[in-house]
Amino acid sequence: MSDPLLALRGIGKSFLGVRVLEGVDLDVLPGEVHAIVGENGAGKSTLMKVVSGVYRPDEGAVELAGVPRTFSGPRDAQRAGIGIVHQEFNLLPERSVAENVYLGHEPVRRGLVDRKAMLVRTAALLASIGESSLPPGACVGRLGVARQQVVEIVKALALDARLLIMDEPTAALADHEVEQLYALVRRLQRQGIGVLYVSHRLREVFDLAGRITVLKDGRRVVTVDAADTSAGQLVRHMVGRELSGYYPGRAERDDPGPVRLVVRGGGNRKLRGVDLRLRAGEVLGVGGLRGSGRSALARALFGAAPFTTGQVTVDGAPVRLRSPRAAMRAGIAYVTEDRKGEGIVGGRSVLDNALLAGRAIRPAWFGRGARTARVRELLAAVDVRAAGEDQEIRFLSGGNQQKVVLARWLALGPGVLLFDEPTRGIDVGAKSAIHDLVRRLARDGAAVLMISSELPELLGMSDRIIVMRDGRIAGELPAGATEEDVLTLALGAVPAAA
Amino acid sequence: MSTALPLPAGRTAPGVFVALALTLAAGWLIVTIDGGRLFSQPTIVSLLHVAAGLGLVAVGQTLVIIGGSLDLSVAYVISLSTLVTAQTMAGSDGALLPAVSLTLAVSAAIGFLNGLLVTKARVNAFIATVGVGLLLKGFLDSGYDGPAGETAPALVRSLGYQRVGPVPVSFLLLLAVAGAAWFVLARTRFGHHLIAVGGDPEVARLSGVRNDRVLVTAHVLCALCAGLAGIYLASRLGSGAPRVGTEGLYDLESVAAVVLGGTALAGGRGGVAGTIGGVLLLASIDAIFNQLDVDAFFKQVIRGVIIVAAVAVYARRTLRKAAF
Amino acid sequence: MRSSIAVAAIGALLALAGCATDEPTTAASGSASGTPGSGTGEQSKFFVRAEYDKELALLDATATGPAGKPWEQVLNPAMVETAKFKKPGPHKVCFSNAGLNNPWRQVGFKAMQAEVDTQQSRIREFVHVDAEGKDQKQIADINDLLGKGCDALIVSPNTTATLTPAVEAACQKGLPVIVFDRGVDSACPVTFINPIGGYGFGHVAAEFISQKVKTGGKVLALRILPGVDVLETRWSAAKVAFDKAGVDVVGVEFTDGDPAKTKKIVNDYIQRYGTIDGVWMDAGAVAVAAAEAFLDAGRPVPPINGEDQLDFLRLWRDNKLTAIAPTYPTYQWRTPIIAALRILDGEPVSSPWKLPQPTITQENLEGYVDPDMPPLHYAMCGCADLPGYPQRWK
Amino acid sequence: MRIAEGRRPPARILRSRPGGVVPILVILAALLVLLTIRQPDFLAPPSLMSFLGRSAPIILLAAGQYFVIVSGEFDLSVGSLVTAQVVVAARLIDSEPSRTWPVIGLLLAFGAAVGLVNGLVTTRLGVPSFITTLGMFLILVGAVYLWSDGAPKGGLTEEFRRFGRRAFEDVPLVGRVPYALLVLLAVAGLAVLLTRSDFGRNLLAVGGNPRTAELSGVRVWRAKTMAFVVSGLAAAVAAILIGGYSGVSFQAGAGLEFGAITAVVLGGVALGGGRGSVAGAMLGALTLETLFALMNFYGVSGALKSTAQGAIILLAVAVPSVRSSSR
Repeated sequence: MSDPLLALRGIGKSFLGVRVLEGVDLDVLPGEVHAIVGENGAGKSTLMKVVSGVYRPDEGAVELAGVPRTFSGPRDAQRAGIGIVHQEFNLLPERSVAENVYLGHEPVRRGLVDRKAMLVRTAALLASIGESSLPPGACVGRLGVARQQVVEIVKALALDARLLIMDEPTAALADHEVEQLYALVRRLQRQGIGVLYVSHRLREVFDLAGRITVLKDGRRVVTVDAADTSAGQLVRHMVGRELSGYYPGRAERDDPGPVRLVVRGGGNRKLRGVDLRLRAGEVLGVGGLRGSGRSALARALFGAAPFTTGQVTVDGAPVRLRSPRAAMRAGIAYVTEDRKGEGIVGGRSVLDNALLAGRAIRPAWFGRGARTARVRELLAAVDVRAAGEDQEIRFLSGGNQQKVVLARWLALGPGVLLFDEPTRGIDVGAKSAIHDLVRRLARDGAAVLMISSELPELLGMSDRIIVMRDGRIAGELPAGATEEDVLTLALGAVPAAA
Repeated sequence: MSTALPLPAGRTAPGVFVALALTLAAGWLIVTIDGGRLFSQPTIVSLLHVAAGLGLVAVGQTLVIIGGSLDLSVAYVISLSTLVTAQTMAGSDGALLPAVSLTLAVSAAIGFLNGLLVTKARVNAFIATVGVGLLLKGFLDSGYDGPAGETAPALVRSLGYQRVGPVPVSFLLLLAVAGAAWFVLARTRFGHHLIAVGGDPEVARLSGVRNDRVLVTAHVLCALCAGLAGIYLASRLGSGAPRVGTEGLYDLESVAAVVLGGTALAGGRGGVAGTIGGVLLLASIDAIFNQLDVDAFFKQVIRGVIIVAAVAVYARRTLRKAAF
Repeated sequence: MRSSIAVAAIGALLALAGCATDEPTTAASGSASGTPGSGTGEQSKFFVRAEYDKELALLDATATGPAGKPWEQVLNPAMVETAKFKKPGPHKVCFSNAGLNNPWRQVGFKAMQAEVDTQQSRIREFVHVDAEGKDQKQIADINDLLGKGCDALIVSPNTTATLTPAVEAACQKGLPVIVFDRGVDSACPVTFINPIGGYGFGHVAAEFISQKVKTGGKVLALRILPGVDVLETRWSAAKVAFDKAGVDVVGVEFTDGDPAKTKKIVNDYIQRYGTIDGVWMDAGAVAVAAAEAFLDAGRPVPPINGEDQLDFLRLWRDNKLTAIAPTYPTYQWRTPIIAALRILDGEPVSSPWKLPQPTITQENLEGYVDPDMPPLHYAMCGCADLPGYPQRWK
Repeated sequence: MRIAEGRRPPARILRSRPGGVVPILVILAALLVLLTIRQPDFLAPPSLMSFLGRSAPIILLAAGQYFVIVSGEFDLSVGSLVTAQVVVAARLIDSEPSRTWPVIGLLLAFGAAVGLVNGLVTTRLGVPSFITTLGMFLILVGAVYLWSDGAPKGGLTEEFRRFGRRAFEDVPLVGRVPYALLVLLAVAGLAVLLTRSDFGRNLLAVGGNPRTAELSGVRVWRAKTMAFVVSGLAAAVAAILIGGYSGVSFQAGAGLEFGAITAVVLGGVALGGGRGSVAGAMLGALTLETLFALMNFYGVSGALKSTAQGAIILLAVAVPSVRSSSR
């Protein structure tokens, strides 16, 4: 066995007296994919930031190839051969691929940026990972998400990274894109690059990783060989208990509620000929690749990017969903996939965030006390955990933020709930709490539409599944469909191609 | 995934030059009908002189705005620079180099202070530079009761009044400075980093860019440009003038010229070429209205409308681009 | 620094290439000699003893010229020959104006336009360029006007020192240049027209207040802006008077011409010193506000000076103030047109052309209060005989 | 909801919360102590009352500006709006007492209309508000000079002026209560009420994250436009008080926009939006006015005042931000 590329020895870190990391040991071998899993708040992100030089550890040492190093900043860590692929892409949409790849370490000739070299080298890097179709001069803002991810990875490779940190790299990818990423990671592995892979998705972890380290409350619980463990065991390590079942039960079959929402011939710039019926009490899953029109469907139903053709009726009455307000008035609520960007107001309190929609849609001078009381009840009902209702929401974990968002919508008593990736970036424990809530809402008579890129979630939660492709509904699947069924519809071809 | 052909990162010359051409054409027509001449040599010389003064400041302002910052202290830096220049020269050609160096050093120091306040002390650029402007204002108000010093005759002769055909030397200086700034943005690491910091400071930081250093440098360069503008004005005026910067509204006008040129106030997008277009557009409007003897107040109204309208047009374009 | 070398290099290169230049050959001159003051702070560098003495002497001089037309009168005339400028009319007269950004300049400019109207037969075109208070623009404006075939150029400089080179460049083109209001540091214009000037204004007001205030009395000096030459001159003359009279100038404050700020300052001074025995101001713009500050505080208005703006004159009359209003008459705007035509006729004109500068006192106050004109109109506009009066000024 | 253990920064008391009014209160108290040392009767009722009365306009402007800034925008046009209002009022009233009330109504409508245009251009045309309101500044100044031929015409009536100039006399305990102070208290009360209303809360959300607000049913463009309208209305009320206090002048509103923005920032409101309180903004304005009075009482040379002002602003803004980011 070769010497480790990276070794962490007893890393400890505190913020304002709160211990975030304590005595973490870890090593990564050349060509190894080492996965790190743990609930949100377990300290994964902080640990990654310590490795990539953003934070300096209070205790312990970071050793690279056996030499202890102290990084003065991200730049220093990069120079030492540590690359990081961020969960939220760190790219400048206005700049070209090459400019993004070489940002911070532009090749220089006689003191000036050598643009030609930059383009040539970027092209070479892209070719080396089998992405030579991507022009290095292209403007990053006009690339799709998957290709932006490629740029992000190339950016790390351009630094001759020996160690690559990947923080939730698949968060924004659809399933077939994840396959491409796997191929890429394996290629890197063969080049002897060590990968620190952080993910919530256990399937990926088992697909890729050689070893897995579980963090909990800032400490390392265990490091195991992937081959010697199971998902159930990992989850037990992460949450300290074994989750009985991933998904709550489905609606009773013989109890189909009345039709709540009907779309006929719905279309806009991203959608064509959408016909849809959504019943009270059911969870309708929406599958498909990213960009297939899943989110566009939810946004059209919520009036954020409205249908331009077709008719929509809610509870039998025709409605025009021209704006979120119109949709809200029709009893439709939307839990966005981009929680930080458009789900919460980070600097406002938990209570303000929960009251937001009610205040917007039914502004009032009187009776506000009753409304606030109702929202407080809902916050309790969804089991938000915070230091207090005055705490700024940005200090909450993703799962708790999502619960606040849910409370906001429940305060309006919506009949139709649209969930777009409701559990993205949420740790395992909170995830099943959200699942329970979704199911409970359906049971209480709400019509639920749920988009998910995670096939087990989609299959586990849905009473029916529609699959989107190229802006159309490619087909509908009953409960009990398989992952293969979904992929077949989503890709529009026999899945063997993947 | 998007199947659209990835286009190269856009660096097209902004529409301000189209507006400039249209303005000049329409202006020429109206002035000719009115019985005047827009493109007579003295008019062009005057136009280019006005453009040179504003342009020097605006080029510097472009740099800080691209970096996502702002400098509202430039008007006072200009006034101070004319005084430092003229007083150090005291009418002697021998003191030319020391005076110019001293002026630039003083300007750079102020830019450095602005930069430190914005980066290290994390004061919003608006407040920081207004505050520094107030500091300078107090110094100018208490220290000077009128024009002071005398610019070296050699500088007055060369930078102030010399021209090549209809083009004043000062305008050539502006072109040189603008060219240098363009070069810096396009071809130096600093330039690339500055655009990155303006586009997304977090991305820049995590890519290993030393944001603070970059922004401080941008502020120093901006103040240096304002200092150059001060030297030019000293060469034009023959002495230092403690109110020339504020009278000329160089703070707000330079920001207006920059945004007219298509540089986004939020940073990360834009360029020096557009700024020169914006400066020329403002100067042309000035010249045309001068020829027509239009009321200065009416001109101000028109100016306000043009600035807002131009930015609205840019905003429409980006909105359309961003839609879906 | 690199750029400075570049500047020098470009300059040298062009000098070698022998290109065209607009630069005047005669260098500007004229630095001020100061006299130290006391109690009121250091004397301004704008204070020139000889000028001061001359202006004070002019206050007592009698004017020559048509009676009742002070804009055509001259104090201590010193005629110069202008035969070389003689030209057949009608003429094109051009005017580079420092700005129109305050009521004084507005009232004056209207008088000038009206004067042009009365001379319609002799002036074929009147070109006006407004520099909007910017030195840099005025220099460019003058340069621009030189290419327009003007027969005479009138300049009202924004700043004396900084406009001198541009005016000299204009003189060299051979056309008659007439400067008024503020001067330039050059003898090249055919004549320089203005009333007695800042020393006279500041002196008259300060003398009045010093007389009314006992020795050791507390005087507050309110000034508009620092660094404006006319206003600096007024203040430097006032300093001399106050120092001589031994009054205690408790504060020198800048108001920015903002009446609200003025009232606040005066209020705080009243509170701080209990009483203020006199208020001197370098311009009339905020005189009303200063007086109101006393009225609002329920105190008598101390001896105060203003200018010939009607709002102050009305307040003075209605509240029976102890006041004086030295003036800087707006009728001087008529004179440059008259002078330009005389010069183009080859008639001799006085250089400098010193206009009388009347002072409004308790005795002649009634003659100047006009209930029909707007509050910020200047009584000394000399415009009652001009076409369009009074509508044009309303 | 459960109040959770751990996971929160514990030393909350030590961290003066960003957007809180504590720092500005400390500065204000310090200035008042310095002032009373020099002028012991400054805090006596008659002097204090008149000080508060004359400070009312800038406090009102700061309150108006607060709404715009907290929604994530700027309003640079308020100063020119005040000037325009005063000049327009004088010309329309033209010393005719019966026109006072109609003209006051008109001024309020004018202020709201300018705010509306600012808001619509900013939100509907996507022009950054810095540019929109800078353009509006140029347009208003130009237009008002153009309309009045460069010299204000007409005159204000005593009826109009009393709001800014006169006071209730012989009030027990305090003596004299300026009308301006009453107007201030009324408007300040309204402003506080407005920030606590659903509109005010949503405005904070708009400034904090406009996309979230939009997707929660807040009409962001409308909320921001309303904020500009509020600022325009505040400018109208301020103009009525300033016109009353000091009469007609082109200088009536000069520089007030910077004063108001500075005051708001001093009061702990974040430029960029989403944070701060209207009380802080108004305290910021009061602090600024106290600073000016302090300099008058200490006899700081007229010319050096701006230096002192600049230094104090920079210190007041820089010190807390350096402290809070010391991690």
